[in-house]
Amino acid sequence: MKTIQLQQLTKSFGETEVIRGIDVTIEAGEFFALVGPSGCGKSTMLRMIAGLESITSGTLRIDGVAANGMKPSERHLSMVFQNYALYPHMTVEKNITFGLHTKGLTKLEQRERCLMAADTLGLTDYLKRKPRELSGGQRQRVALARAIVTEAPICLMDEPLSNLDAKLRAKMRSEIRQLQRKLGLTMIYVTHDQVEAMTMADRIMLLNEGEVQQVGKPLDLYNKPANTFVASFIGSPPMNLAEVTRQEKGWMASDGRMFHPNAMTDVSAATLGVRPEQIKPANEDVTFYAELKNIEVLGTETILAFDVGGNEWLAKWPGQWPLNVGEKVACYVEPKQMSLFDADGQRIEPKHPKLFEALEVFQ
Amino acid sequence: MKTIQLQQLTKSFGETEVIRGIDVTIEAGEFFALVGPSGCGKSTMLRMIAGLESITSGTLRIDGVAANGMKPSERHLSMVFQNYALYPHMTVEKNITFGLHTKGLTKLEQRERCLMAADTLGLTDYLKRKPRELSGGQRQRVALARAIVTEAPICLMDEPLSNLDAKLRAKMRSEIRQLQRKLGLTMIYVTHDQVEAMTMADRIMLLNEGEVQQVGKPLDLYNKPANTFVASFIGSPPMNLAEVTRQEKGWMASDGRMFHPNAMTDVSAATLGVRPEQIKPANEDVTFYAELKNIEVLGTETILAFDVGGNEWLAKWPGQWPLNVGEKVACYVEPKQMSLFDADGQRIEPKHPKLFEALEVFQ
Amino acid sequence: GSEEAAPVAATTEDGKTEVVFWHAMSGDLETALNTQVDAFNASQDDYEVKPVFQGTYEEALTKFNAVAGSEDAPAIMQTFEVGTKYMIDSNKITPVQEFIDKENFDTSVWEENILSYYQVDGKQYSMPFNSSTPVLIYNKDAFKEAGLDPEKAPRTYDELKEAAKKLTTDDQTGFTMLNYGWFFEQLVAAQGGLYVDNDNGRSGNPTKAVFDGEEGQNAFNLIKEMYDEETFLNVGQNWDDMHAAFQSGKVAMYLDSSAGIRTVADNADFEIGASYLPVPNEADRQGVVIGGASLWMGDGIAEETKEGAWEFMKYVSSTETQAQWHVDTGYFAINPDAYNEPIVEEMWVTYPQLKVTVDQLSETKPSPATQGALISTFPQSRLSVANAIESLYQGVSAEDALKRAAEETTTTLVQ
Amino acid sequence: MTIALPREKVRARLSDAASGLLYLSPSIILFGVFLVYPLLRTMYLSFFRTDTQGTPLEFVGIGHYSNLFTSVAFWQSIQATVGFVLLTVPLTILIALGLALLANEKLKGIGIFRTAFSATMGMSVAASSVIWMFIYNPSIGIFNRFLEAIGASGVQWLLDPQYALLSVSLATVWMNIGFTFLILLGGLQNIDRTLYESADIAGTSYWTQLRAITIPMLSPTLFFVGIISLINAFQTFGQIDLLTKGGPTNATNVIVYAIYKDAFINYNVGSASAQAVLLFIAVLLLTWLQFKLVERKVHYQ
Amino acid sequence: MRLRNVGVYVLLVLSAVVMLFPIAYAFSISLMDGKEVLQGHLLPRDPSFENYVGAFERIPMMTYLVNSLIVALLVMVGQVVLSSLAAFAFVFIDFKGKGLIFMLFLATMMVPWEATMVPNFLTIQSLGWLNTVWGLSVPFFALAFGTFLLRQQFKTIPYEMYEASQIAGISRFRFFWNVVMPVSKTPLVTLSVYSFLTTWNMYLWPLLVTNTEQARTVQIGIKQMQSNEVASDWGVVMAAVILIIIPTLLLLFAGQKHLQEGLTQGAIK
Ligand SMILES: Nc1ncnc2c1ncn2[C@@H]1O[C@H](COP(=O)(O)OP(=O)(O)OP(=O)(O)O)[C@@H](O)[C@H]1O
Ligand SMILES: Nc1ncnc2c1ncn2[C@@H]1O[C@H](COP(=O)(O)OP(=O)(O)OP(=O)(O)O)[C@@H](O)[C@H]1O
Ligand SMILES: [Mg+2]
Ligand SMILES: [Mg+2]
Repeated sequence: MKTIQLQQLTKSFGETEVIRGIDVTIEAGEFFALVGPSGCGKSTMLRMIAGLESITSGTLRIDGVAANGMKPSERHLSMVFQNYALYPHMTVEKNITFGLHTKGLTKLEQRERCLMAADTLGLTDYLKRKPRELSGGQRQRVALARAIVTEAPICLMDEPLSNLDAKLRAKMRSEIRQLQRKLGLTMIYVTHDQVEAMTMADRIMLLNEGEVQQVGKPLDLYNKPANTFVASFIGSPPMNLAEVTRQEKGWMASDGRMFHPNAMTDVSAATLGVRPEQIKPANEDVTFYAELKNIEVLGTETILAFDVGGNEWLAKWPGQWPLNVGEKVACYVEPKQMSLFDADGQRIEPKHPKLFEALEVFQ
Repeated sequence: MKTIQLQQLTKSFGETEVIRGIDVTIEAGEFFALVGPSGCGKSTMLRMIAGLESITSGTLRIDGVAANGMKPSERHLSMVFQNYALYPHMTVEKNITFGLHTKGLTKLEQRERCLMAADTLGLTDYLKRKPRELSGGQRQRVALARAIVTEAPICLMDEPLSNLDAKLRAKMRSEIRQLQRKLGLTMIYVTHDQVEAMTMADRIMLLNEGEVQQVGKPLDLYNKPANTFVASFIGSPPMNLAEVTRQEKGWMASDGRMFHPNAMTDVSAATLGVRPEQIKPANEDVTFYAELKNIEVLGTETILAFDVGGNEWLAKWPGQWPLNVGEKVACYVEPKQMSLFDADGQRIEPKHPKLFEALEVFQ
Repeated sequence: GSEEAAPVAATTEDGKTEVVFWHAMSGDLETALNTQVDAFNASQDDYEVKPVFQGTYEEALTKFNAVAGSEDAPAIMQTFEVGTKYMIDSNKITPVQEFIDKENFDTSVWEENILSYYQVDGKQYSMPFNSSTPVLIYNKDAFKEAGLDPEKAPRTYDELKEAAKKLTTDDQTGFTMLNYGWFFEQLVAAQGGLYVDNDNGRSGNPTKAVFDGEEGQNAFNLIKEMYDEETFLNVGQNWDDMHAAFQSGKVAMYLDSSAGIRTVADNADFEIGASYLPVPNEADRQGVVIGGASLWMGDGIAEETKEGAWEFMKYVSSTETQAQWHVDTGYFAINPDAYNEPIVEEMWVTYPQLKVTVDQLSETKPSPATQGALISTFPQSRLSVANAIESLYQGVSAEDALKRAAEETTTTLVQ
Repeated sequence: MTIALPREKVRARLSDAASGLLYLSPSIILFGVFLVYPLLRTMYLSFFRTDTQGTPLEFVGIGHYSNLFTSVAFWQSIQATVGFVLLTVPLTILIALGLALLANEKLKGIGIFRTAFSATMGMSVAASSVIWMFIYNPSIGIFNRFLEAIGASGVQWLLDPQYALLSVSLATVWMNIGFTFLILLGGLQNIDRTLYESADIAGTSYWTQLRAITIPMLSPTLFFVGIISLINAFQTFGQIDLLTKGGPTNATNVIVYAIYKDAFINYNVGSASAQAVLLFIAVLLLTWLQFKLVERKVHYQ
Repeated sequence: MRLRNVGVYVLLVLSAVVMLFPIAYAFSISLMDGKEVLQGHLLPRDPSFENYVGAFERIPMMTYLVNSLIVALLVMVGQVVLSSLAAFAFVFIDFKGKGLIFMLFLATMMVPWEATMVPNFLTIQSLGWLNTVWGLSVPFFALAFGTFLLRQQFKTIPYEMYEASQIAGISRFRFFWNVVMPVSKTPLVTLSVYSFLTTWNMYLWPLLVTNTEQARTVQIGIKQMQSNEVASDWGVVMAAVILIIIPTLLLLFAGQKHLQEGLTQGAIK
């Protein structure tokens, strides 16, 4: 069980700075997810922790010890690479067990661990194959198995499930999570899949262009996005945003629609945010009427699109709704579920946080 | 606009048969998604259509013409490779435009198309870079851009969005869909992401171990899975299943729970299936009580796990529910929403299909 | 090419007839050669001799063989002495005798000993050009140190052995001889021994190697005995290695070509002496065989070109040219009058050793033995002899080694 | 069930074959003129007795061949050849591999070392041999100077049959290292870095990585270098000619040198041709064997 | 980590010293006069560049250098083009008998050079190419070694790149020229260096097919400075050796720069 501390870590490739001063402590045994848009520096940060990429400035501490100069092997970690990095000339089995001898395992133990991992990952039939005879997902699973068998106290995974189908992915998610708990691994997990981050992580760090946007529990990021970037990044579809100005009776969007969010503030102009799943079909109270611009009926829910203050807003209604484009629908949003952001995009905390929290858990 | 016909197509690698007689016609201008578990043969099938993998037996017709012996270039298609296959020595721009001259485009037109695609895919800043200076997702986008610019009438994509974050992915989804519609492309799209398949495809084909499981509209696969494999593959979490035997009053699971599905059949033993989102918190009618084994509160919904007939069942309730493990909850499932499968796993159609269909659209 | 059309002589821009001259002279020798050619070209207006280096004698011969008879063939071809028979047999050359006869040229001005090598049945085939003989070179300083008279070099095998013994110390060996067939041939000829039968192949095609007779045995025994007594140093087959051994004081006496003396004298930081080739005590000294190379005239070339070649040959054999040649290279003058030229005399003051070589040659008694053997497979025979000498160092008896070399040579003769 | 319309397939095949041959044709034509034709001529000559000019005189059938097989010298030269090949090929590859591994490190100024290690490639055999002749010179050569300095007695490097082959081999190894090094370095640089990163994280030692990753990934290059070195070793000529001339007592008389001597010194063109043909067949067989036995173990990406 | 680097440097320096020693030795000798050479000193007492002047004086060194340069460049281009065309066919085009033809290609490497020399000379002579750069270069354009080298390297190019270009309808030749060649920079540079140097170092063939100083190359020059029978002027010979390896060393250094980057890395996922 190891903690990992990043202190003002930066990284530049030549001129371009891709990591810009990251400060965070990853607790021992924590499942820490790293999310962010493509190219924001996730892989780079992981590679710096692994010791594969030099650190431009700042200090990396593993268990309190400065580790900037440590060799990768001295850091006692395992890693799943985004491009798998399988040994093309070794069989799957050899790929998985390669390096285990350094842990002092006998051939028999190595084989046992390998078989167990292969079983977990559904690779038992492929142990004798070479990577090039495998499908994309199978390759990814081999890479995963390779990290699992080492049982190193720190585990770094770079989008380890991106090529798996939903079913296998769900299974792998819980397998990884269980394993991580059982072994008490400190896990840093890069993913672009929010469900993954949300369901698996103890904490999530959201990066953008090499800068930390928010670090926190999954629900914090979801419910209390620190800024509009987080708001629009987390959640699928993302939070709907609209510029609003303060009026006497509430906040008005550019098209005249009025909103009454539950936040008291002095600013006169702000950005209003509402999650698509928080826009409900109105029963009694109607927050606004909207003309349907588009409608997508998924198996379990329906996505409605309409226009608010010049922005396309989406609503997510459970069930399959037989509505037509052009129809007018009545929508309701609970005031407490609206977020407000100031001109810099920073969240404006509601004046009565206590109350808010109490209301947070709703049906 | 081209149709693609697969007639009894098979493919073997040495001894192992990985595609086992596929028969399907992909209509001109159709968006056809190919899904299935990892290693089921999706990429292989795509590569056969592209002419990159020889056809072991069967006939492939493009626009009615047998195409087995055609060169890839004669098939007039574009393709996004699962591993990108970028040219490492060319800049992103060159990667995208390379080959366009064969379409008789001038340098200027090439550049225009490239800029447009780059803009769509957020690559404008990277046009001068080489692939190795890009992140995983950026590379994938380059591969995508390369296929888009050719505007070939048939487009094959192998998991083109797997490395993108949710936001970008959502954006790309609609971009690809719009482009496909605008150009009237015949698109064959391999994905392991059901949401992608569900939202984008006109029709979906579900493969398993080289065999077709079901071909149909997305909602058909969701609502009327042809067999238990489809049932448990489509949907996340997948359909809950339990062995049931016919009793006088209904169908009984091994733990004695009774179900009353809306299907009339002569078989005495069957498999019952219920989608997690179709298990609802009971208001009046209670289908069954369940002791909570586990609970996961996601941002927008809560996943509950309990035991039915020895299987772990999951339920998906909208909202965030403050429940504890061990608590007993009352669940309700509409009878029409239960599916029944015979001993071979094949769907048993309800006796009154008319009625069922009418009820299909529900709130 | 067609036989009918008479070959046309190539001409230079200013209308001179071009006479291509292939040679194997490299290093300082090439410089000396070019000087002579330039002088010739400047001396008349009809011909322009173009010297072209063609690698070693072997390489040049290979190429000559490929082009002989064609228009790419040179007008003048320099070939080493052992290629004589090969050139004659090739039928692609014009014997210079033709021109001697035509002009009634008086050949008596030329050194007979040198000419005779290239005469067969009284016919002069080629024009001797660079000729050298072996001499004994010794380190006078080392002689003094060993208590020997530096002015009295050993002349017989016994004296040689004796001196070598005295000269041999921890880091100096008494004597060496390059493992090169030529030296062996010379040691045999010096005793009047023949190399092959039929008068060294001059009275008929040779059928048998006879160098394993008494004379050859003497030479082999000498080497063997001295080697076993460790007064003989094995320097292998490389001239430069041999020179290095002498110059660095590793060896006190050795056999060298007369052509090499100057450079050795220039580069040694001790005094060097030169003497005649040693002979066995009881033997009657016959002299040495002329070595080096001669100039051949091509065939199938235009008559004018041949004329040019002949003119050049005459030019290089003239007294002054030869004197210069001797001074520049250490090769013999084929025209003995040259030695009376002032530049030669001057030279002999600086390099008294050179005079020794000339004396040795002029004292040589003409006979089939000193005329040298005429066999077409001479190079191969030399290899056999070199192998035999090497096997001596490996403990094979002198008799067996020599016999095998002779047998091998005989085999090639009958083939 | 139609597997494919035969017409199309045949057309496709034909066009493939045609374009394949098109790409190969410049090479094929030049090989035909400058290698195959001379080789056929050599084969032809090997059945004849020729005059010293190399003109065939008399058909002797396999006479030259049977003579060779009974000739001591021929077997000696085979022995020398085999010895030379065994001494030079493995040593060259091993040393060059070691140097390539060293030079593959990412360090400051590594380009200088790379140039230094490949320097011998820039030297002609003639130039190198001249230098080695100096080094081996028993009187003034640096080796013996050194031996004398430490009180040992000098060695006749090139004149003692015991050492001659070894000495020539050593010089040859030096001459060939540069080239082998360059090829191996190129091979090393093509190995995907992430493989090592992954192994670094696993904590495997340098040697394990060398054995388990580098060598297998380098195997196509090693295979190539092996074949080329073997062929080159069989055809070594220059340094033999300059350093030992096949001596002492034929200890270094490798077959190519024997051929040279037979053809250009002894004017025994028939026998030389026969030896050339035998050499050709032997090397061909060996290479074919390598392809059969070794290439299977080679890993192509 | 740092300790390891020190170790590596020590090994590097040691190896470099051993590898370069003979060359340094030659350089040292080139600075000595004739007497000193034969006394077996390691370093010159009184270094002078006299010998270099001598080397230029003795033979038309400049002409030879230029000729060598032209011929070497010509052969280099010829070999690289022909070899890569052939290797491309062997790797990326499927046709019957490919394996056999490849073996035949390889077989050409086993033909002893001595056996082909004289017939080839006659061929060149009948073509009228004596004393021309064509005679010096054309017979070497086809190179089995180069074909083999490039075949090995082309085989490591991810096949998907070829597939992608096929789908895009890019012609074979364009793929060859725009993808295979640039991606294979490393082996191409290696081959170019090899071609250049081996041609630069040729001796016997240029000697055979040239008859005039205007057409000759540097190696003949070296040979011209050594002599048998008479002791060679070693200082001058070594000076010439050093002179002709300077261009080749420079070339190697320049080639290194190109070889520095591993180019196929990151090609695909
Ligand atoms: N070697 C390099 N040279 C220059 N820029 C680089 C290099 N490697 C990465 N980058 C840039 O650094 C940024 C961060 O890259 P990184 O691979 O860490 O992104 P990522 O967050 O992992 O993205 P993805 O989710 O797409 O994999 C990207 O913009 C990328 O283009
Ligand atoms: N060259 C090959 N030799 C042997 N088997 C192969 C080869 N290529 C693929 N296979 C096997 O064929 C099956 C289908 O592979 P394919 O790549 O089509 O899977 P996929 O459906 O694309 O999977 P994924 O979603 O993981 O990419 C897999 O089981 C794979 O192991
Ligand atoms: Mg990444
Ligand atoms: Mg796939």
